[in-house]
Amino acid sequence: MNNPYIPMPARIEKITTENEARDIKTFDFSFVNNEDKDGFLFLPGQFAELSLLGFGECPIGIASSPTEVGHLLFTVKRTGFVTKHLHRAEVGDTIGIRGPFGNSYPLDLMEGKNVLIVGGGFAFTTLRATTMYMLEHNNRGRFKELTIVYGARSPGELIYKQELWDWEKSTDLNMFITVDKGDERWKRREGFVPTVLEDIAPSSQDTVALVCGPPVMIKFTLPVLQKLGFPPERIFLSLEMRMKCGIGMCGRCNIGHKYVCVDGPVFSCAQLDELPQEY
Amino acid sequence: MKRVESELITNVEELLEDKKIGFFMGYENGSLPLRTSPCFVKEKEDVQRLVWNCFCTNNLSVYLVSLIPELPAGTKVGILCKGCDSRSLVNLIVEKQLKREDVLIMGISCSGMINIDKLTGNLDGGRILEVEENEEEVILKLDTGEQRFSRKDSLYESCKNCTHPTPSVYDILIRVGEHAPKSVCPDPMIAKFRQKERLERWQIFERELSRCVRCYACRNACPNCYCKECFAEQTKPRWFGLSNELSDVLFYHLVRILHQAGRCVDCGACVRACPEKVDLRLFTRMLVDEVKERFDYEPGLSPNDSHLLGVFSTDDTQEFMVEVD
Amino acid sequence: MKHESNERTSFDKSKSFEPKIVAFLCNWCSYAGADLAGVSRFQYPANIRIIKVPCSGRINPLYIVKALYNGVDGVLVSGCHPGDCHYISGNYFARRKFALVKKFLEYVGIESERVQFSWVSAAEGVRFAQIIDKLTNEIRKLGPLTYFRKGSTCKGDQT
Amino acid sequence: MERPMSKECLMYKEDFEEFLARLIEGHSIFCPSGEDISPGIKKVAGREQFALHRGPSHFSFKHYFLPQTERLFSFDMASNKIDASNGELDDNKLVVLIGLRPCDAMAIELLDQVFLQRGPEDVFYARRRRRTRIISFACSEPRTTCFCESVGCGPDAAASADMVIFALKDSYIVKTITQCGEELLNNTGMNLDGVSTEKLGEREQMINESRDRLEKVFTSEDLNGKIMDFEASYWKQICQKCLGCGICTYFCPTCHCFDIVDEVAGSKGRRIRSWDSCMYPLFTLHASGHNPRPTRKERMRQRIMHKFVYSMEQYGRRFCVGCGRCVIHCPVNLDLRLVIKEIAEGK
Repeated sequence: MNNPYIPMPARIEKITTENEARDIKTFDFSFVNNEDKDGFLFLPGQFAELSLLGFGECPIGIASSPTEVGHLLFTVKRTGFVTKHLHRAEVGDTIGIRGPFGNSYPLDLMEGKNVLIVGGGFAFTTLRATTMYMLEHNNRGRFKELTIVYGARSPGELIYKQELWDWEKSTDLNMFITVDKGDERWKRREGFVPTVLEDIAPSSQDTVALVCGPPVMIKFTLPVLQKLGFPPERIFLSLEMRMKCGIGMCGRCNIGHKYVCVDGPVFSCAQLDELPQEY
Repeated sequence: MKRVESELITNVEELLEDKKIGFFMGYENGSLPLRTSPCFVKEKEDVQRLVWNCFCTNNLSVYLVSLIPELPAGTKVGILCKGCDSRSLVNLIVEKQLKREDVLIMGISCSGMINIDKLTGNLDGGRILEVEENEEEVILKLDTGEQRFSRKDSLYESCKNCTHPTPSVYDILIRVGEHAPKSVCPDPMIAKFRQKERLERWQIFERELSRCVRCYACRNACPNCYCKECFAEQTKPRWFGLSNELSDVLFYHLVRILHQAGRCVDCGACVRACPEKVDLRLFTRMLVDEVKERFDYEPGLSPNDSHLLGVFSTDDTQEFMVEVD
Repeated sequence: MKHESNERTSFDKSKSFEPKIVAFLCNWCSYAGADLAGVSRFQYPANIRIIKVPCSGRINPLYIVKALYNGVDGVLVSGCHPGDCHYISGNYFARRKFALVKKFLEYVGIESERVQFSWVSAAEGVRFAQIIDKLTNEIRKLGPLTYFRKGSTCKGDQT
Repeated sequence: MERPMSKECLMYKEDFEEFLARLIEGHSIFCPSGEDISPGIKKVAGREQFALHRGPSHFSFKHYFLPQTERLFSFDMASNKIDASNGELDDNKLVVLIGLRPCDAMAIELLDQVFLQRGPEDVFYARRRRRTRIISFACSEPRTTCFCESVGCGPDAAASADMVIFALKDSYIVKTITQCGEELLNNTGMNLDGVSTEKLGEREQMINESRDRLEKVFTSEDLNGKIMDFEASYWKQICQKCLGCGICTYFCPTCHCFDIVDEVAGSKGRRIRSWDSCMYPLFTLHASGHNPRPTRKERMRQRIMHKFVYSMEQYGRRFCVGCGRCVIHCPVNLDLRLVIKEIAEGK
């Protein structure tokens, strides 16, 4: 009976600061013990609890795809007590990881369909994992057309910039990047994600939509998707809740009878409509 | 008590009729014998639920600070206030949490609340059918007979040492009995505790609070504890640990009681709310006596008092300062 | 405080108990008094850890209890003499608060020498050193404050 | 714990004394302390310390299995080492909890669902639960606040008990429920005779008597019929007088929510798990400041919906055993039974 609360040690291999405000960093981990590495099998959309001894734990989405061997990326914004101290960690420090927890995006449902990804701000982490998973050469064939609409408040706030530019050039997917307000060097599209989505108007025919972003973006994106004809059971949201145990016991992350850490974080709009609107 | 109840009900009906108050806060019969429960009366037909007896123990002014902002502007709240409740209410006005015109105070001169534990000591299975009370006695009618208790010695400690049974500030006053305010006699229990040895005092403090399960009922029942974010719930920084280890529990109680210095009116709501029967009054009452003796100040007597720790005087005594000869 | 004097006192620490004392010094008077004591080489025990605060009025009883909870054996709060306060009335308000805090902590059973208050002006370097000396001896006699420190009473750790 | 054919035998007063004495030798025994203060349960050293009390004990037995504070592991921040050795228990003797009422026994059965059956097994809970045997006493004199019948429990419910004892006037009927219960009885080596029909009748009568004393507040059909309406307006009115303290959740035998926090002294520290309550503001406060349950109305609604609606979908069981502790200890006498009745009548 191993104690589910003991974190697995992992070394920080690389830290990249993602935005100009320097409060979003991506950490690249490698497990110290190999059996942890082999045991950590996850799918895009899942999350893990990052544990700093002496400060606590925080639930963060896994930003890398299982296909990126040798990399385990977590993108963390400095907001709370634990994330503040995580941002003080340097390369070579060891922190703890517990997980993987929660369910992944519905890869089987997405099989053989078009996929529309709508992301906003720094919530693009698990969506990046899904994109990398789908772009992987022997996975790409399983999915039809891939459209990504990703936006942030300002050009500086865009994360994974290098990969965004590469995806824009690649023919495997059509990438739309927007910012709420550009600056003088910004040549691409400007405008809120929901309005950009409306202009592009991807067909909802045989398409699954994955949405993840700040609550205000979701509030305005859902009506657009409905207008485009997406049925609730083919729109998927990844929710954020205060979590402590991650294994459905500490009782705090429930929406109705569903626990976000065990039955989520990915829910279809159909499921969410049945649950009480308390999230 | 029936006269008082009918007077109370007619008053409230009048107030509700000519829209003087939005709604009225009083007491209704609880679901358990010997218990009452706060009740919020809006419509006329609910007014019949209002009661008055020697078990109306909750301090209703604890609801005011969170309730009034939610009401439409200009609605007045009627509140039934015993002597101590009205002092808590006035203290809230002094601390600018409440405006006098938002509240219509229906004062009731109180003859002391009965401590239920002293009545239910030896019921051994008997079910309470009915309760009667008069000036000297409280009579319990059980299915296994009758039990009489003298009123004076089954009062709560805070009611035994009550200094202001009649509200000092009110709009309407219902007289229950002649109770002139007495001067603050230092509570004999506190005086006795002071004589004890230092170590014994600490051990009593530790033993008394070792039962605390940190449910925070003492804080949530106290009208003075209205902070939006209590120090006990701050996470940046977290002042003390979450375990029920004795040092965490003592930290919480020490600081909470210190926050009552010059504000506590000794209504006893914290002692009544505690499920573990911790006698917090042994510590909170000390500050009440200290403040009276040192600064001759009693909180909550008039809305235009100034707050004890909000003012100073140049000739405050400072005998406790370190002096070097 | 010269560096080597620190070495000397910490050397004989292993023999006798050396109390840890936190001193909240008001920036305008007491801290300047402490500075004067140091500049003029007045010797006083190195047990105090000085925390500079804008005024003695800034001290919330929460900080005093937090210091004792974190394992400190004594707390001193020192400010300007009444009347000299840079903020005119900071120490007057503080005086009322300290009177009640001191009486309450004493009443509850914490030795009264553990939490002390004093007025030290910027010119009283000598007096500051004497106060610290007196304070440290008193607390050294009392021994460590073990009954309130975090982790001292482990009721919570049931297996 | 499979349930073989239960064996019933009769014990007279002296047999019962002997039975207890033998139990105390072989096992470490805990029973309700009977005082009205926490911890509410105590270790029984001698026969005289065990006494039967009316109705459920002051504090539930939850905190024997799920202590208010529990060390998950210790660590040293300097060396980043984790020490998870939770130290062997004081002695590997079997622990026997005796004197529980059926409602507390059922509460432990519900906690088993959370910590053993649903997700990954909780190591700490499982370790204690596996070495504990439960002897519950049928309830002969329920309190005015008891309503176990209305939520599917009863004065003679077995639930998680290994052995149920019916205390009659001058004798006891011992009924073993599980295999472990039977072993427990056999280990004491008492050879007891069967139960005469006359004694069975006496037991029936005692149980029916205590059933009549139980207040019929609402029937379980009431609950099923009236699925609690999340958007209903009565929630605001019901929760108006709630003070938002944590008494009802800490005293409830089935409330199991906990918080995980690190405590550090110098470079050494420990990660602890301590009770938490959905009635507290920090329970669901996000780091961004958003709180899905900002006011007491949402929190009270969550507490009641979880126990009566959500738990039906998660575990197929109601998470209330009708012990009445939340009714007794509420400072404003906010009675859960009246709340349920009002909701059931669709007020």
